[in-house]
Amino acid sequence: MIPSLDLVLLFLIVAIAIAAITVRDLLSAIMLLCAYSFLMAVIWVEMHSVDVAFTEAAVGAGASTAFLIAALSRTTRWEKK
Amino acid sequence: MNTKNSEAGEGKERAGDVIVETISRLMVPFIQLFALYVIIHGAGGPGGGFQGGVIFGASFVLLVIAFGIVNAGDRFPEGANTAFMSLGVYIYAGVGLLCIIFSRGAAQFLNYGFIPLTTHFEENRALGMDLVEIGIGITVMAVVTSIFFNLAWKREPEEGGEEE
Amino acid sequence: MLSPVEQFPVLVVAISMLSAFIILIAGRVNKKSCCFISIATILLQLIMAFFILHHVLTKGTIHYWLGGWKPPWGIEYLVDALNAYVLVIVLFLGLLCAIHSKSSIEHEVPGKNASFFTVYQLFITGLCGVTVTGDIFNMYVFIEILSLAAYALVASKGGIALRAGFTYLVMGSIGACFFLLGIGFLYAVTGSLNIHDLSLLLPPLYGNRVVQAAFIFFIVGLGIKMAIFPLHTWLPDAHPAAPSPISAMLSGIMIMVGFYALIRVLFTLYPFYYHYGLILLILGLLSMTVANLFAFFQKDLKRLLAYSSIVNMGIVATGAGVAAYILSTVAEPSKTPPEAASLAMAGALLHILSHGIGKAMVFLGSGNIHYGIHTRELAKMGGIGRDMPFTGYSMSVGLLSLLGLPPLIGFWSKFLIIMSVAMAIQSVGGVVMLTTFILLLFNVIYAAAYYLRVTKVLMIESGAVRTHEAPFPMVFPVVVFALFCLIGGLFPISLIRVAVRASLIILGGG
Amino acid sequence: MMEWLIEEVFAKYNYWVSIILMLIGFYAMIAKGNLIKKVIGLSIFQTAIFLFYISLGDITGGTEPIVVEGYKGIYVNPLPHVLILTAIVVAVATLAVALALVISMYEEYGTIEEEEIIEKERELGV
Amino acid sequence: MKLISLSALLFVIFLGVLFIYVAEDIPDFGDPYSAPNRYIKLFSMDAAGLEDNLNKGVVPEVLTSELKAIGFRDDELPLRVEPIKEGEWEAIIIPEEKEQDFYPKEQKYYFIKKEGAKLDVYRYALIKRYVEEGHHETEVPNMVTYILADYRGYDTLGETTVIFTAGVAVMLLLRRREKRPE
Repeated sequence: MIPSLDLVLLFLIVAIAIAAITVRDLLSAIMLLCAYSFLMAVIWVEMHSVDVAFTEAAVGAGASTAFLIAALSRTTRWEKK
Repeated sequence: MNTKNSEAGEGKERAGDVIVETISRLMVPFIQLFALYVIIHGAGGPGGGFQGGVIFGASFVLLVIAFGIVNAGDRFPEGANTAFMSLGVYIYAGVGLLCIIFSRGAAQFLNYGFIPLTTHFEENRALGMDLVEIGIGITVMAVVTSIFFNLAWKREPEEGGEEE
Repeated sequence: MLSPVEQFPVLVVAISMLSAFIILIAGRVNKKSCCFISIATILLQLIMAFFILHHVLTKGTIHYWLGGWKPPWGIEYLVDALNAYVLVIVLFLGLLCAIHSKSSIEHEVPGKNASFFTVYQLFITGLCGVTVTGDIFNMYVFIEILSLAAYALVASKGGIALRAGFTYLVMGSIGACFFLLGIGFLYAVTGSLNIHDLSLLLPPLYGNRVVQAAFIFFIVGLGIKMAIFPLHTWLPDAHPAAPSPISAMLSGIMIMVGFYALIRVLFTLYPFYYHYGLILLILGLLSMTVANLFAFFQKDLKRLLAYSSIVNMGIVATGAGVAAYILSTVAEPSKTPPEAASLAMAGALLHILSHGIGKAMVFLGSGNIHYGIHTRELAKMGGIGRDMPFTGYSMSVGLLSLLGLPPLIGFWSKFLIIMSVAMAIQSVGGVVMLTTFILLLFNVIYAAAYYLRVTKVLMIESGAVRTHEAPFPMVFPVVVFALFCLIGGLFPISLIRVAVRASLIILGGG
Repeated sequence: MMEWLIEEVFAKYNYWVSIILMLIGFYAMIAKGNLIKKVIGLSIFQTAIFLFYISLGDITGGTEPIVVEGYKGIYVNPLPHVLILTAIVVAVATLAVALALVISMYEEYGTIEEEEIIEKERELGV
Repeated sequence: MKLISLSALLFVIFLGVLFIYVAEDIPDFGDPYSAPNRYIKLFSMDAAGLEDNLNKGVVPEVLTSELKAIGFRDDELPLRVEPIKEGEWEAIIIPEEKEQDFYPKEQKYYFIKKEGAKLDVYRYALIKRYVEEGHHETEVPNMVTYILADYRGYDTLGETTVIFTAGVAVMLLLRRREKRPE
């Protein structure tokens, strides 16, 4: 792995995770989760685990997001405070 | 599927967008081809049954997004979906049981070497693995599609009850 | 050449899986066939499990290498007396609850025959898988199968069950994640996943902080699954909300399988100087006392029984804790554990059986009552035993067995644990054993109060709406359980012998 | 202190990031009242554990675990990858069941806030 | 709401303290010699008089008895030793008769290294066989695939069952049938 690139990605991922749980618009939260998964996949490619990265990109960023949005379309979009 | 619209998921009223529909109609076969490639190529490179299955399922999700869930759901009958769901795992567990049967009880479950596909023990293993990957692919494809349809589609009570 | 019986451990799981997939398709063709396939499969599995138990007791442990790979590399099924014993209980309860589901599902979860029985069969698959496996990651996978099935089954009734199911899902997922993290920590320092292999590689690393943290994660993770005191909060909601055969399975055996996984992991991987004996003992006594206090004031029958499950979980954990505590005080580990330790463990294992049968029966009985008068409130059940004689008398037998009345099976397990504590007071001494003894006695007597109250309401008081006996498939399991309580209580020697064999295995003397 | 920072924090930054993510997810699972947020927290928690596993298997200077004839160097450890593939599937399965529960709850109570659901249950008298 | 946030924060702090406590002993990431990536140390023994035997390929009595005392099964005891280079040896086990046909006839299992006057005995991690022998045993180049589908195939069967369970569970939860049979 390349430490500097790794560090940047990891900082980004922590920021995205915090944003995903604090933002009140659930659709944004889901999209942030999608970005989180995708960045995680990038980190894993960097750690030479191509298969897991492939799976995470297909499942975490693809299927899970689709499921979450499908669920959102049948419930409500805004989190109440 | 439009999340702002509280009645999303019905999709009947929405006029189809020509560009979206045409492009997705064009794209779906390629996505499916790529999914098959990923399943088959899992032995030699990154990929495998699970990833391929998810991509295959994603192609149906694309259909749903483009055509609205009712139209897409009609093209993908529930019965076939259920059958596919089970079929994949049958292939997997069946291959495992075949190993016991073919070796007359000498071998263990999932010991693919005993399936008499070729003469070489090791090649049998490789082929057994391919079979298994196909099984995983089929199951995952069917399950992802089925979960997505069930989550996204609000069925009318009478309609939903008939199938089971 | 493997003997046919040696193939059985994997077949028990594989047949169950295949049958689950058949049920889903068969349900589309004919809805009635689902439960028959399920019952037939579980019966077949039960017969296999008896063969396995017989083989294990006469010929010794079964090692089965999946895929033909030798243990550290592949996955191994390791079936000894303990596994086989738990497996038989799982399938016995599973069979009778499946028979009960045949009628009660029509009543409680209408119109979902196929998917219900599929998930039920997968639930049984998960239970069997956890029970027979010898690989720690494989155990995680099967725990997930069984938990996912359990979440869905709990919530299948709709309404209030949904939130209970969701709470259960969140807590259960935290537990599973902690378990996974514990496995990861162990893997980080040893590079192995087989439980037996880990037990060989771990001893030089016992001072390592990673191993200690893994220990904490195992206790917390599996503690959530088995609902021990501070982690029990999901249980009083989830168990009453589920359909009654599922409550019976969850209360009767699922938390006990969590307990089985915990003792399998802890007693094999960690030495006794970790003092988890004391931890288990404290947790067990706490959950017993606290849950008893709650249980006494419940007005809802199923909720009362759910709290009583936590009480019994506490008794089992106390038994295991006493065994581990005694072993940790022994100066030199010898080949055979002290008698008191093996008796305490045997008592805990026998309690798995007696509590499983008693609790499953009472839950099924409460399902019958709900079928009759559509209520779960204790106050409206006065004298229901007169209208539903089979259910009423069987439930009384079950309640008395849970209470620990002498000729019934529940007596022997409690007796073994209390006797072993008394023996430990003599041999080990100390204030811990004395406190344990007092608290145990107090709890047993205190629990008797509300069991007797329920029995009194069911059989003696009056005030219930007139009704009639539930259909045959719902009465049959209850009566069989009651008969088993009686027979097992009158001839307990062989059962105790099996439990002692199993306890010797887990304590390292077998 | 400085030494500890250099030895334990900077040398193992993967471990620390995965722990921070785990704690974020764990917090969201317990503290957030919104059910979808709980599910998101669960996802973050699980993925953080996966990151921990994958970091375990990484080897500096290793390559992807795909056999190339004649390659003499080292490959990274493929076993954690396999375990994580299985765990990812478990994660998505849990997610699907959780979402199904959330949807049925919305249809039952008309809200996905846990407090409101509890309140409505109390109104119904259970 | 406040209370639950506070208690969640407490849990998180507790967990964080636990992780900080652990950090010291976590193996370094990227280390090719760590336990999961290469080998784990079992014990060390006196080197005196053993080196010649090891160089000749004879298994010393002490080694076998020590391994037995740890609890290794009989088929995990070394039968031969091979020197790699000065001060490093590999001990090899030979599996039992019954699987002679289909498995590698020999397997590198223990690693012995000289450290001063002591001999350190290590056991190779699982990865040794997966990486070195797996390709010959299964004829598939992708390591993840052959471990997933063959060595740990049963996990994968479980995994497929998990996703199947999820599918059926979603069906069970979301397909309501309104009309009751009564």
